[in-house]
Amino acid sequence: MQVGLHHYLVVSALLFSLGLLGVLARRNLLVIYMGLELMLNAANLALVAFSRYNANLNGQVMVFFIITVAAAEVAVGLSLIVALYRKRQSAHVEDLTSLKL
Amino acid sequence: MPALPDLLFYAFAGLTLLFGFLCVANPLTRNPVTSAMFLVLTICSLAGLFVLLNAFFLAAVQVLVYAGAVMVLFLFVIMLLDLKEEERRQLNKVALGAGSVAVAVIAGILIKAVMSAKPAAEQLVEGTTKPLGRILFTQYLLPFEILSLLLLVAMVGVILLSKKELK
Amino acid sequence: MDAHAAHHAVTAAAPAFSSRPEDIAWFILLLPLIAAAGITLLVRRSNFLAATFSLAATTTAFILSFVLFLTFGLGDATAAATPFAWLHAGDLAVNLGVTVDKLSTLMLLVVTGVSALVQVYSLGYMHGDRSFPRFFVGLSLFTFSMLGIVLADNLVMMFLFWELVGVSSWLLIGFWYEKESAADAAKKAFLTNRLGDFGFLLGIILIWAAAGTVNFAELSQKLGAHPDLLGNLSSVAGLLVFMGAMGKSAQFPLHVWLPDAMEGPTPVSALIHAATMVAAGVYMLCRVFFLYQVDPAWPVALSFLGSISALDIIAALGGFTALLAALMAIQQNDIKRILAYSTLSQLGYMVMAVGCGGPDAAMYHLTTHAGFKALLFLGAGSVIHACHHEQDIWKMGGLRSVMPKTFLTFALGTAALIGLPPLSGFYSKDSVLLAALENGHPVLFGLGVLIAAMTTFYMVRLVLVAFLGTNRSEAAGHAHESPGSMTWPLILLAVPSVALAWLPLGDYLRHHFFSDHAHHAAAVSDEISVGASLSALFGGLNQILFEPFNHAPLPAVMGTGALLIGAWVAVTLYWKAERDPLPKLLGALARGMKNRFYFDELYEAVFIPLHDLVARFADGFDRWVVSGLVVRGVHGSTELLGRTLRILQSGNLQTYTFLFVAGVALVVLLALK
Amino acid sequence: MSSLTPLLLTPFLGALLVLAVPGNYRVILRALALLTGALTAFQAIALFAGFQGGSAELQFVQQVEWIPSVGLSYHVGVDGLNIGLVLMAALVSFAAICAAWEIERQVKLFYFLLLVMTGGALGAFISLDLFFLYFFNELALVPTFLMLGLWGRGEQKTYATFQITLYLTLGALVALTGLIALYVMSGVNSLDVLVLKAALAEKPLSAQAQTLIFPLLLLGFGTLVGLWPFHSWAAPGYAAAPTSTAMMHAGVLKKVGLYALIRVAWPFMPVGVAEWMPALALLCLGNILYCGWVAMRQRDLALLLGNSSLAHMGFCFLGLASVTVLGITGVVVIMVAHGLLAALSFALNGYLFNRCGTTDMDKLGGLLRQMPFIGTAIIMAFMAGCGLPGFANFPGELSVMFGAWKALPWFVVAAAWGGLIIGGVYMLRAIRSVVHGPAKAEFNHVSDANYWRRLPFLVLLAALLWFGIQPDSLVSRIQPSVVEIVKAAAPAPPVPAAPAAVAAAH
Repeated sequence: MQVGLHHYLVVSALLFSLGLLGVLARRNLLVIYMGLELMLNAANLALVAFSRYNANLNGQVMVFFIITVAAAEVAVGLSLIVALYRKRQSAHVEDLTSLKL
Repeated sequence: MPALPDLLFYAFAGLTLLFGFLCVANPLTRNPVTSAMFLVLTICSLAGLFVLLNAFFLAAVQVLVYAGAVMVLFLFVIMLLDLKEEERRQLNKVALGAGSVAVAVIAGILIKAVMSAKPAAEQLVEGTTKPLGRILFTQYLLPFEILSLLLLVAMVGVILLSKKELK
Repeated sequence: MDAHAAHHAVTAAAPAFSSRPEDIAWFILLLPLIAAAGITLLVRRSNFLAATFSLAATTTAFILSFVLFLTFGLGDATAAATPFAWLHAGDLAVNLGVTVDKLSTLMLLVVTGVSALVQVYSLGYMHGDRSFPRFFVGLSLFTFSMLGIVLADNLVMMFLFWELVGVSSWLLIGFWYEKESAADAAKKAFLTNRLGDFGFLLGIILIWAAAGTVNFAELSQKLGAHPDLLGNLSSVAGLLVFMGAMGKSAQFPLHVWLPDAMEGPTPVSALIHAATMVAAGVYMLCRVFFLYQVDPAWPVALSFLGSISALDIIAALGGFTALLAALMAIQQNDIKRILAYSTLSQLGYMVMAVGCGGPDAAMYHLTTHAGFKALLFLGAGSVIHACHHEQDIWKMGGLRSVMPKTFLTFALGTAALIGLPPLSGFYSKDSVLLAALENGHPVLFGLGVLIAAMTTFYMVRLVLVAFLGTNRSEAAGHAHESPGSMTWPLILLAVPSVALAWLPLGDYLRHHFFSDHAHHAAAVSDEISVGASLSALFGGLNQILFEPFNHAPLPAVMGTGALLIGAWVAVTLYWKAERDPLPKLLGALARGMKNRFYFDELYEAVFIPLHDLVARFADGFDRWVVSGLVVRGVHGSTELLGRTLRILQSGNLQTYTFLFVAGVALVVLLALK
Repeated sequence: MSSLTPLLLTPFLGALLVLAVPGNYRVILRALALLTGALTAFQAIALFAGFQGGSAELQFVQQVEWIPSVGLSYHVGVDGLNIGLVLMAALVSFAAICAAWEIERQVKLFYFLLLVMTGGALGAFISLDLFFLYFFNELALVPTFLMLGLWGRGEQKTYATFQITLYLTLGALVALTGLIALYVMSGVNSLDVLVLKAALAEKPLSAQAQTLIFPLLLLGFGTLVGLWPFHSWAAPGYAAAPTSTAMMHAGVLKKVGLYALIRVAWPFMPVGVAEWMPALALLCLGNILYCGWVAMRQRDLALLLGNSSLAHMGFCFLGLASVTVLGITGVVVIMVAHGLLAALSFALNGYLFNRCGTTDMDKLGGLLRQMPFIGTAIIMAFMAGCGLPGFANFPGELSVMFGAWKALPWFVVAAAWGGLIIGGVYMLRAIRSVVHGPAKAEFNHVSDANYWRRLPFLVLLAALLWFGIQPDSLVSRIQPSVVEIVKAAAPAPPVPAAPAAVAAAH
């Protein structure tokens, strides 16, 4: 069977799920963050694949933007984690329950 | 015997998923540094997939920005914070189980969605630098400029956040 | 179309005064109101100006009433002054209009006359009271309300002023509101009246629903044309309307407010008991007498009443009230209360007369009674004033010599009340008895005679104990004659008490009610006019004085006989008596009489707690069930749910993510279907 | 030529100006608020005087398109149904601003909220687009809750605030559901009353839709009015509210629900009316008798007044249930009259609380000697409350009872009992225990209202007396519009009263 759009999308879906698994199962904020990055990349893959198979470059432009924004986001997110760690001496989600009523 | 690109696809896809899995759920260690390293590998494999999709420019950017810049940042932070603790903690089995089930369900649903969609008309497009650059600097000029502003803002924000004493 | 018609009526009824003589009725009506408003707004602080305003208004009203009486009362014309549109909505059209006829002009004279005299009297009686101007406001307001009832040309307007009389009586009875008893009495009077008004209002609605109008003239015309207009509700409607009269004229079982109303200042008692409030009920019955002239008809549920008409029930109730009140009066010791029960009894008499089909007799008695009862009350007030607010007759005695004017006029009033010929009371009482006899109510006739005897008994007792003999208390010893402002009204009122009936008043009223009746045609065949009255007064005095004996000897003789017997018994028992001999003689009966047969206690023990119980239940229900169980229940269960849901809010980021993912999965799943 | 938009804008402009004044200039704030109130009142009086009676036409109409795609437009106008209410709302607002002298904390915010409330109430009455009606009503309700919470009094304050907020919000929500259902099912893509009227005259709602939407509107708007058994927010709420708020809510805002019912539910859903009339008649007895009895048991004047106000609302529902010209005209008269009366009563109650420190009737007594003016006003107000002729309530209640007689005779008997007897009992008890009786030593210091503070009472009393003596000046304006409503609400067999009316005409 010829590799087509579906194949890429399935890979993208699986990668997304792996990222989600990281977010759900891991306790370390940094690893959770990595899981998020994986999910973003999964989306990127889907976009590029769509772009490729729909003869439309807009998807790739979008991915370009996403990568840029993700870079900025990672920088801000990590600095937040650092700030949080300074305050709480922990980067562990179970220690961060101030959302509780 | 499948064609080479197909073989390459299966190889990169397999690697991507494998590294991805090892990144988030390495059964041997829970050291974040290991995770970060596997993340780099995942991203590189992904770049391979991008190449297969003829998105050469993006593949390059992916490696440069993600594997280069972002990962260095991650590693810096990991080194900055003394993150040994998680290894000492017990894994929450319930969370892991529930998480896995949820992920499986989501994956199932997504794949089902992908499969149930009609295959699109296969017109192929080349994602080389030139056409991408053209569209980026004509049609998407304004978002592009705004993006630069965003990066500036992020930079200022990060500096502010990382300062020890907030005034 | 409906609205158009109503709109048309509004424009048609726009006030446009012509200079028609009947329009001065409006001035008569409004003068007291203007006085009341003027005193309240302008001269609240000046005793002198307040009294002047009020008196000037009432006196002018009296003079205008006299003009009206000469124009319309003595003529044959009935006129309706220009009406004002008051309320035109849907199929209800209410105008404020006045009826000027024999009945209303006579009543105008009575009301304004007595009111003016009472006000003069109040100048003396209320002298020094710190709310002197307020008193005159009350009197003026009361006069205004009463005039409204007298002049009203439709049921709704009458009801309107009916309520106003209720509230002005409340104001006056509760004049000394700082006295608990006065404030309570005022409340009781108002509420008891309200019970009557309840029936009255329903009666009005019932009549309107069937006849489509509330105007007296139209109603009477329609009922004349279609006697079955009210269908099988005619008697019920009649009784409901009568309920209004029961309240105002204090008929059993709504009589309890009247004796308590003695808590008001004595001039108020005089006004209420003589010319205004209590007279309103009887006057109203006479005004709507046409309602009762249809054949009795009852709805199915009440069909067992058969051919008993509303009038029969009214007559029976009136007679019963008269008897009951007379019995109660016999054992009272408070001078004002004796008079109060006497009023009750006389009102029963009048209502009985209406019930027997003699509205003319009722009005006749009402008119004469207004004169002598006002006189008696003012006399009593004079005594009370002189005795430093002592009201117990057993603590008086011997007042004859120190208060000659008061005694003389009081004695004249008493003589008129007990029906001593040839004083006015004799003739009016005689006409009531005659009405009972002529219209086939022999039992009521007998009752009437009995009550006449009892009336004589308790009034003679009153005079003997209070005025004759020797003084039994210090207060009575220091008594002295009241000032001129108080004695002059007494003297002026003594005149009609004695001589009112020498005018051909009976014929005048008979002419109003039965002008088309063959039976009475002869009596009114000669033209009634000022000239005729004068000639009757001087020329045919002899004939007029003894007319009852010639015309219908039985009631006249029986009435006089009852008078003699009553007087004889009273004199035997109370001549120079130091204590009341009756309680010993009658035992439990006397105690019952003294305690008003325990009606107040009964009401207080049964009806008021019953209503309170319902209210208590409603309040409890509201407090415990509606706002307790239901509202707090909803509140509680919501809070419980909230507390349950709160457990989910663990604060754990990943739990939230998990739920979020589950939600997304659900949405995607739904979207795929 | 007077116009509605300036009338509506005046209070909002005043509110903005109040915001611009610094909070410690209390005299200026008060003067500004009073000026705004007076201006509004004068405009409303001019409007009322300029209104042409005898016609069902909408007058002073102004319309500006807003969102054409969903059929929204700013559309204002008055006819018989709301002209009296506009006048009443303006007068009550003025009186409420006058009565706000008792507020000592955060005066600026209070006047701001009060003026917003005024504007909201006026807007709700004059809006012909149901969206705006709803919007303005909510705009006026929100300040109510805030004022209750911030300036309320008594121990029950917090609970009362919660209760009133939840009840009224829920009620409004249910009503909104009904309105949306109406919007969807009518299929005209508009909530404009005139558009709906025209469309529904062509193609009425299906019977099923009517029987479904009607109870939503009835219960939703009914809750805003205090329809039994959704009434228990009212008395404690008014008892806890600051004087001006109680005046505004009991007097004006409560009427919006009734007004909306007459405007929307009755003419657009004749089948629904017919279907639900027996239930409504029963519920209105809950108001008249039950709330009357509850009022009899109250020892606190404010609670008594709150319950008596509910009892009066029962008469409105009775009139509505009758679906006759006479009955509904009476309802509108009562709405105007009761607005004035409730404001007056609560103003007096507030004055007593302020001066005597309590409204417990067991503690008060003999106040007529100390406060002749306030005492007299109390007597007049309470007498008006038990239906004394001469005050505007009397013609209203009379019309309702006459109008309802043919359809619901036994209910009228009960209503007459409730109005004349129960009303008389509790009102007289109140007068007896507050102003009558021996003067009490602890109230020796209390003083009567000075000339300035008499103003609100005088304004309200004058209006009550005017409409009581001249009800036709109100009725002739109201009636033509009511005729239209009844024509729409009871179409097929005409008003049951019609044969008798014809007979009467001959």
